[in-house]
Amino acid sequence: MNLLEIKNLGISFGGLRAVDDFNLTIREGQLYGLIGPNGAGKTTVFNLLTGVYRPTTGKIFLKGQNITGKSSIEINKAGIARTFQNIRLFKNMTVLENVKVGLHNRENYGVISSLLKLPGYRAAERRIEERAMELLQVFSLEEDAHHLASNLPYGKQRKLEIARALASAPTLLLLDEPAAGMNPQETAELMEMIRFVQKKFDVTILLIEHDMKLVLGICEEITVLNFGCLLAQGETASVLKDPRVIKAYLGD
Amino acid sequence: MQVFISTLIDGLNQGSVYALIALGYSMVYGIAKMLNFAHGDVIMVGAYALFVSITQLELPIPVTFLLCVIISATLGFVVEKLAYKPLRKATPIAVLITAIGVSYLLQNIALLVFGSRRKMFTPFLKLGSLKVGGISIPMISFVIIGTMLVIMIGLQLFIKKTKTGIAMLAVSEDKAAAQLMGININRTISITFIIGSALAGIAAILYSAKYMTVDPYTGSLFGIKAFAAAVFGGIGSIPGAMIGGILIGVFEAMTTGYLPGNLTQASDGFAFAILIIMLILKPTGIFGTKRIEKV
Amino acid sequence: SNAEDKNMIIIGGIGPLTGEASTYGVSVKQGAEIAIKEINDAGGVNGIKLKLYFEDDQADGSKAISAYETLMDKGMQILMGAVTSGSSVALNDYVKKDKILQVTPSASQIEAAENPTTFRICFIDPFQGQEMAKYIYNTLGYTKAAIIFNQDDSYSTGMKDAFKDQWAELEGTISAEVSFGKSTTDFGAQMTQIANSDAEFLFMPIYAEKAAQIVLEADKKEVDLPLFGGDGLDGILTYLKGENAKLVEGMTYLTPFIASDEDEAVQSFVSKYEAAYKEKPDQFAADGYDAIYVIAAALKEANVTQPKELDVDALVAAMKKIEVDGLTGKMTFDDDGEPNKPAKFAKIVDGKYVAQ
Amino acid sequence: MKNDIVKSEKKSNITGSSLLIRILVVVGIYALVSALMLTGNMSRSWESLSIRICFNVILALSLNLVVGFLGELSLGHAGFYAVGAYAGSMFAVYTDFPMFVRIIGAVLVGALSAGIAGFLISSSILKLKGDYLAIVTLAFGEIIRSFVKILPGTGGTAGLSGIPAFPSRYVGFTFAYAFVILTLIILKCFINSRHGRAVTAIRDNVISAEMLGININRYKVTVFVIASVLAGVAGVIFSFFKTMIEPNDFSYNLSIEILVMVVIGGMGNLTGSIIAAGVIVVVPELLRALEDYRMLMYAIVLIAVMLINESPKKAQFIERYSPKVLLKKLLRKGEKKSESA
Amino acid sequence: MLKIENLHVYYGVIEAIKGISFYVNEGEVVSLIGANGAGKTTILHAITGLVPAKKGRVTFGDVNLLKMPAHKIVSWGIAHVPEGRHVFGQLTVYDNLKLGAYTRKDKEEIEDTLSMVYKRFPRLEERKNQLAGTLSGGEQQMLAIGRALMSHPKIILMDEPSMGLSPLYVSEIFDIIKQISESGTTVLLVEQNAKKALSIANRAYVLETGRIVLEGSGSELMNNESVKKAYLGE
Ligand SMILES: Nc1ncnc2c1ncn2[C@@H]1O[C@H](COP(=O)(O)OP(=O)(O)OP(=O)(O)O)[C@@H](O)[C@H]1O
Ligand SMILES: Nc1ncnc2c1ncn2[C@@H]1O[C@H](COP(=O)(O)OP(=O)(O)OP(=O)(O)O)[C@@H](O)[C@H]1O
Ligand SMILES: [Mg+2]
Ligand SMILES: [Mg+2]
Repeated sequence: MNLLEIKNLGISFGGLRAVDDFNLTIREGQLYGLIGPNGAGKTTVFNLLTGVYRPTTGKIFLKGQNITGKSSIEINKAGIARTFQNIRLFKNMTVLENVKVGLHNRENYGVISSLLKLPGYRAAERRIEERAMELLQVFSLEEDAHHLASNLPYGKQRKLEIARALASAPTLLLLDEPAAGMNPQETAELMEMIRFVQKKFDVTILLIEHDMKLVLGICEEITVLNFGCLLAQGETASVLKDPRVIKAYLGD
Repeated sequence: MQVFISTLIDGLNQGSVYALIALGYSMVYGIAKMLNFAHGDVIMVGAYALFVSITQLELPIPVTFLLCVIISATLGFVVEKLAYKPLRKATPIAVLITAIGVSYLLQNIALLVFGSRRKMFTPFLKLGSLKVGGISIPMISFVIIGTMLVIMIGLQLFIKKTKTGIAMLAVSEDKAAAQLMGININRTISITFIIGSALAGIAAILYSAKYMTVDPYTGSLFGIKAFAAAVFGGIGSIPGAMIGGILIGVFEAMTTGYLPGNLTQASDGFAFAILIIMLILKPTGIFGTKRIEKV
Repeated sequence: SNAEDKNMIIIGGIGPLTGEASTYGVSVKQGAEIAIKEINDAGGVNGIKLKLYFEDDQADGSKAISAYETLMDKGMQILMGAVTSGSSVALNDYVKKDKILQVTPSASQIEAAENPTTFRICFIDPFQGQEMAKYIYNTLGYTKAAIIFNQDDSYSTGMKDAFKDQWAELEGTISAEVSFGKSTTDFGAQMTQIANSDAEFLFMPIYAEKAAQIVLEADKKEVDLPLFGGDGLDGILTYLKGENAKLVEGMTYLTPFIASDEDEAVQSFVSKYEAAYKEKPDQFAADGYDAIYVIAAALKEANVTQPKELDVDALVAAMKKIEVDGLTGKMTFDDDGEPNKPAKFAKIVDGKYVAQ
Repeated sequence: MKNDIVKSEKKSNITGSSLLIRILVVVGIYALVSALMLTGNMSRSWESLSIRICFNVILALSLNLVVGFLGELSLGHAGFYAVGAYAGSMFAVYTDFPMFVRIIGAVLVGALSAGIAGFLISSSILKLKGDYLAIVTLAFGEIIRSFVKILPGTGGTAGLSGIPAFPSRYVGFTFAYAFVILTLIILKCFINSRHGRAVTAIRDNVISAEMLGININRYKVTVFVIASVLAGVAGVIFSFFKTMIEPNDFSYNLSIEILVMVVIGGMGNLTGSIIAAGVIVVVPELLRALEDYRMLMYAIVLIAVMLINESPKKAQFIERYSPKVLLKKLLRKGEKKSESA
Repeated sequence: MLKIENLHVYYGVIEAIKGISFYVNEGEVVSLIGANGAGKTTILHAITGLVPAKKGRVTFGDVNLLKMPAHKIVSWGIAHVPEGRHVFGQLTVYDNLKLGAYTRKDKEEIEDTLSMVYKRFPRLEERKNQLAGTLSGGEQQMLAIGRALMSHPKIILMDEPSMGLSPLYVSEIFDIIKQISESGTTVLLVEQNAKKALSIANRAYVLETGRIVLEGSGSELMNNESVKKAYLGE
C-alpha cells in the first residue's frame, strides 16, 4: 500500500523555483533515499512535507489522506516526524526531557489533572519516563539522559534528534542528512541503527543523505533531485549508475 | 478641517521628537540587540549638561551644543564599558534589567545633584514660527524634522555601506564569526554606543530647545516611547523607527484632540490601543520583515 | 529610636523624596524642618523638643504603608503626612487602628481626612474647583470655559470634576476639555483644541511646572485667554523667567500662600528657606511648615508636659480649639478635620503675585 | 564518552525525602513568622513587609511562568494584577455579604476576571513574537490603567477606597502565605507535567516543538491565563492590604519591577523568584537609613547584582559553596563521624 | 609555522583538551581526525581564540597567539572555516564575502580574490544578492570556505569543510584544498571523511578524547590497522 504520495509538488522563493513538478510515491515499510546536489531542493521537499512551507502547486497524500497545506502540528498528528539538517534540539533541556517532549501526544491527560496531580497523571508520567528511557537505550544515550542536550557532541545530538522524532510515533520518519559530521565507523553504526529502528518501530523512512555508502547500504529505492526537478528515480544501485546522476551529482 | 490639519501637525511635531530619539535608540537596539532603557536618561543627562553650560557657565551656544553631544557620547561609552560589556554572554533580558538599573542610577544622581524641581531653560534658540493659512508652525519643528531626516539617511548609509557599518551588522548576528573575520567586537559595540549616545545628545539639544525644560525623570518617558517607536516601525529598521515615532506622535495628538468629553481622561490608553491594533494587523511592525529562518 | 528621642515628641513625615512626585515631598520636608528648628530653638513646646523623622514613599500607597510602619517602629507619636492623597488614603485604616493624631499638609482628596483623628492643612480639591467656578462666573461674568487637566493626578481630576459640576449648576458651558498624562511632553494638540474653541478663559487645575510648559505652548498657538487655577499654580513664576513671565500676566488662582507676600512671617520663612535650600519655597513647603506649627499649637493647647504620654483624644479636642496664624492663612479646624481658612485669590500683576 | 556537565535536579518526580524537606521549609517559615507575630516580637515594618513580600512573590512566580518558561517577554503583568485588584475589590466594596464571603468572593472574582483578560489578550496576540509581543503587553497594561480611570465604580483617578482590610496582620499574612503556597504547588505541578515540558520546548525551539505536534497557540494562551489568574489573586491580596487602590499603583514601572525580580532570581527558577521578590521588596526598606542616597544605592545594588549574577566566577563559587553542596558536605562529615564513633 | 605545545582547554570543570602538542609546517596540509567529541573543534577554537586555553602555548611564526584577542589573530594571516558554517544569515552572500576581507586594505587585490572565489564557487556568484541564511546547507558551506579565502590567509583552518556537501562537491572541495595548498597556503584540516583527508595530507594526527594517540604521514596512517578500523570504516 502507498504510504506517501506526492503529486506535482512545487514552490518558489522569489524568482527561484526551488522545487518543480515533483512526484514521489513511497510504499509502507520502505527505506527510501532522496539525494541530489547542494541546493537541489531536498530539504525544501521535507519542509513542504512537514508544513513549514506551503506548496504553490501540487498535493501531498499520507495514507490516502490529503495533508497539503496543513499545519506542522496536524501533519505530525497525521504521522510524520522529522529531523533537521541544522540540528534543532531543545538545548536547555536534558536529553531525557527532549525525548519526553516527543512523547507529548502519546499521553493525553489535561492541564487540570496535572494541576491536581490526579492518579492518572502519575501513571502517565511513569509511562512517559519508561518509554523515553527505552528510546534512549535504543540509541545508547541512556548514560547521557540527564545531560543538557546542547552539551552533547555532534554525533550524539543527531541520534537524539532521531530518538525524539521517533517518540512521537510516526508512520513516516524523515531524516535530513543523519550521517553528516560522522566518520565512516560511526556512519556504519548509524546504518545499523536505522535498519533496526525501521523494523522495531515499524516506520517507513525517507532520508536525505550525501554519504553514498549509507544510501547504497540501506535504501532500497532512491530519487534524485536536480535544480528542483526530478532527475532519476528507481532502484538504488541502478540509479546511481545513471550517467546523468553521475554527471550532476556523483562526479567520477 | 483646519482643526484636523492643525492637530495632525501637532502630532507630527510631537512625533518628530519621538522619532529623533527613536533613531539613536533603534541603532543601538538593532546592533547590540539590547533594549537600552537607559537611552532616555542619557538624553536627560545631556539636557542637564546643556542647562548648566548655558545658564551657569554661560558658554557660547555652539560650544554648549558640542559639549552636550560630547558628554552624552562619553556617558554612553562609559556605561557600555562598565555595565553592559561584562554581560556580553548574558541573555538580552539580563542586559535589559541592567539597563534599567543604569536608568535608575542616572535618575537618582540627577536627583541628588540638581534636585527634584524641574529646571527651565531660558530660550537659547529663538527661531520664531511660520504661518501657513492660519496655522502657525514653530521653526524649531522644521529643524527637528530636518535633523531627523539627515540622521536617518546618514545612519542608513553608514550601516549599509561602510565597512564599520557592515561589521556592526556582523557583530549583531554572530559574535564568534565576526571575530574570525578580524572584527574587534568590543570596539564595534563601543562605536555603536558612542554614535547612539551622540544622537541622544543631539536629541537633548533639540528637545531642550523645543520644550525648554528638564527634570530627573525626563528620560524615563523616552525609553518607553522610543522602544515603542522602534518596535512599531519594525525591529532593526532605521526608517521604521522614524516613521514609528512620528505615527505614535500622531496617534497621541489625535486621541488627545478628538476623544469626546469624559473619554479624554483615558487618551493615553486609546493611543496605545491604536498601536496594538496596528501591530495585530502587521505583527512585524511597519517596515519589519519576518526574520528569515531557514529550516 | 535612640536615647535622646525619649525626651522628645516624635513626629513622622511621609512623602515622596524620590520618584516623579519628589518635588512635593521634598518641599514639605524642607518646610517642616524649618518649623521644627524654629520651635526647638525657641525652647520647644512646653519645654519639650520635637523630632521629625521623614520617610520616602515614592508617592506609592503600599510603600507609604511600609514607611508608616517604619516610623511606628521608630516611635512615631504624631503623623505629619502623607504628602500625596493616594498615600494618605492608603494610611486611613492604619491611623484609625493606631489612633494617633494625623495632620496632612497637602493631601487634598476628600477621603484623605476621613479619620476622626486626621486633620488637613490644605484646601480640599472640590472646594477649590467650586470656588473658582463661582468666582469666574459670578464675579467675572465669563460663561464659556476651556479646561486642561492631568488625567493621572487625582488632585487635578478632583478639582476639575467639582469645577464642572459647579459650572453646570451655574449654567455655564464648556467649550473645550482636554487632558494630558504622566508621560505627556507636548501640549500642541491640547492647545489646538482650545485655540479653536470659543472659550473665554482657560481653567488649569494642575501644578505649576506643567502649567508653565502649557503656557509656553499656548503662546505658540496664540491662545490668549485669561488663565485660572487652584493652589497648584503657585510658584509658576519660578519656571517662567524674563519675557516668559509676561505670558502669565493676569493669571488668577486660589491659594493660601504667596511667597512674595509682604507679610513678615512669610518673608522670614522665605529667607530662611532660601538660605538653607538654595531655592524659593512653594506652597508645599508652606504647608509643611504650617503643619508643624499646627501640631505644636495642639500640643500646647492640650497642655502636654510629658513627651511620652500623648492623649490622642485630648489632642483631637485641642485641634478643634486652636487658631493658628500660618503662612497659608489664619486657620481653625472643624469637626471633620477640614481647615477653615480664607480662600485668597492671587493674581499675577507685573510679574509678581498679588493677593486679591 | 562521559560528559560531566549535568543539569542538576531536573528530575520530574520529586523524591520522597526532598518533598519532606520542602514541606518542612514551608511549614517552618510559617511557624516562625507566626510565632514572631503572635508574640509581638516582630517589628511593625516587618509585619507589613511580610505581606508585601507575599503578593510580590506571587507576581514574580506567575510572571516567571511567562518569561522564564514560555520565553516571552511580557511587560504588562501589572495589567492583569490591576484587573484582579479592581474586580476583586469592587466585589468586596459593593456587596454586603458577610466579611468571609466577601473576601473569598473577591479572590474568585479577581482571579476569574484576570483570567478572562489574560485569555482575551493572549489569544489576540498569538502572531506576535519577541519584542513585538513585549511592546503590546506593555501597551495593554497601560490601557488597563487608563481605562480604569473612566470606568464606573472604579473611583477614577482618585482611586477606590473603603476596601475591607484584613482583621489583623496575622490573618493577612496567613491568607497571603496560603496563596503563595498554592501558587507554588500549581506552578510546580504544571511545570513538571507534559504541559510544562511542552511550554519549555516552545521556548527552546518553536519549529521543533510544532513538528512534534505541540499546539503552540494553545499553550501560549494557557500560560497567559494561568499567569494572569495568579496575578489577579495577588491583586486582590494587595487591595486588602492597602485598602485603597488607584490607577497609578499599576503603571508599567511595576511590570518592570516584577520583571527585575524574575530575572534576578533566574529565569525558570521558582525558588529564585521567591528570594528575589523578597529581596527587591526588602532592600529599599533596609536602605532607609541612607535617606537621600537610598534609591541611588538601590540602583547600584541592582547593577552589581546583575553583574555578579552573570559573572563566570559566580558559577564557580556556586559550584563550591551552594547550600546543596554544603549540606552534602556536612552530611558526609556527619556520616564519617558517626562511622568513626 | 604553527606550533601547539601542551595545550589544555576546559569547559567549566571538564577538560576537553588534555595536553596536546603538534605542529604544522609552512606549505603543509595537516589533518586532524578523531571521533565525535574527541576535541578537534575545540583545538581550532583555541588556536583562533574563540575559547580560552587554560595552559600551553600556541605560536605562529614567532608570535604567541594565546595572549592575543581573537580579532587580531586573523590579521596575522590565519583564517578559520568554523564548524556549523556560521555565515551571517541576514547579510547577503556578497556582504559575507566582503567581511571575509575585513582586515585587508587593498581594494584591487580584494577584487581579485573575490573573482577567484567566484570562479571556484560559481553558485556564490549566482546568488551574490541572496541572504546567506536562505542558502541550502551545502551552499552555506561553500560560502564559509569562500569567506575564509577572502582574507588571503597564510594558513587556513578548516573544520569539516566537506560536511553536507554532495559527493561531487566533496571531491571538488578536496581539489580546492589541494589548490589552496599548492598556491602556498598552509592548511590545517579537521575531517570526518578520513580517507580523503589522509589522502591529501602531508601529515596527520589522530585524536581520542582530548589526546593525540597517533601521528604520522598521511599514507602511514592510511595503512595503520587501527585507523583503518576506527576511522576508515574498513
Ligand atoms: N526560505 C528561502 N528563501 C529563499 N531561498 C530559499 C529558501 N529556502 C531554500 N531556498 C533556496 O532553495 C534551494 C533549495 O534549498 P534546499 O535547502 O532545499 O537544498 P538542499 O537540496 O537541501 O541542499 P543541501 O544538500 O545543500 O542541503 C536553494 O538554492 C536555497 O538557496
Ligand atoms: N560549549 C561547551 N560546553 C561544554 N562542553 C563542550 C562545549 N563544547 C564542546 N564540549 C565538549 O568538549 C568535547 C570536545 O568537543 P569538540 O566539539 O571539540 O569535539 P569534535 O572532535 O570537534 O567533535 P565532532 O566531530 O562531533 O565535531 C566534547 O565532549 C563536547 O561535548
Ligand atoms: Mg538540505
Ligand atoms: Mg567538531
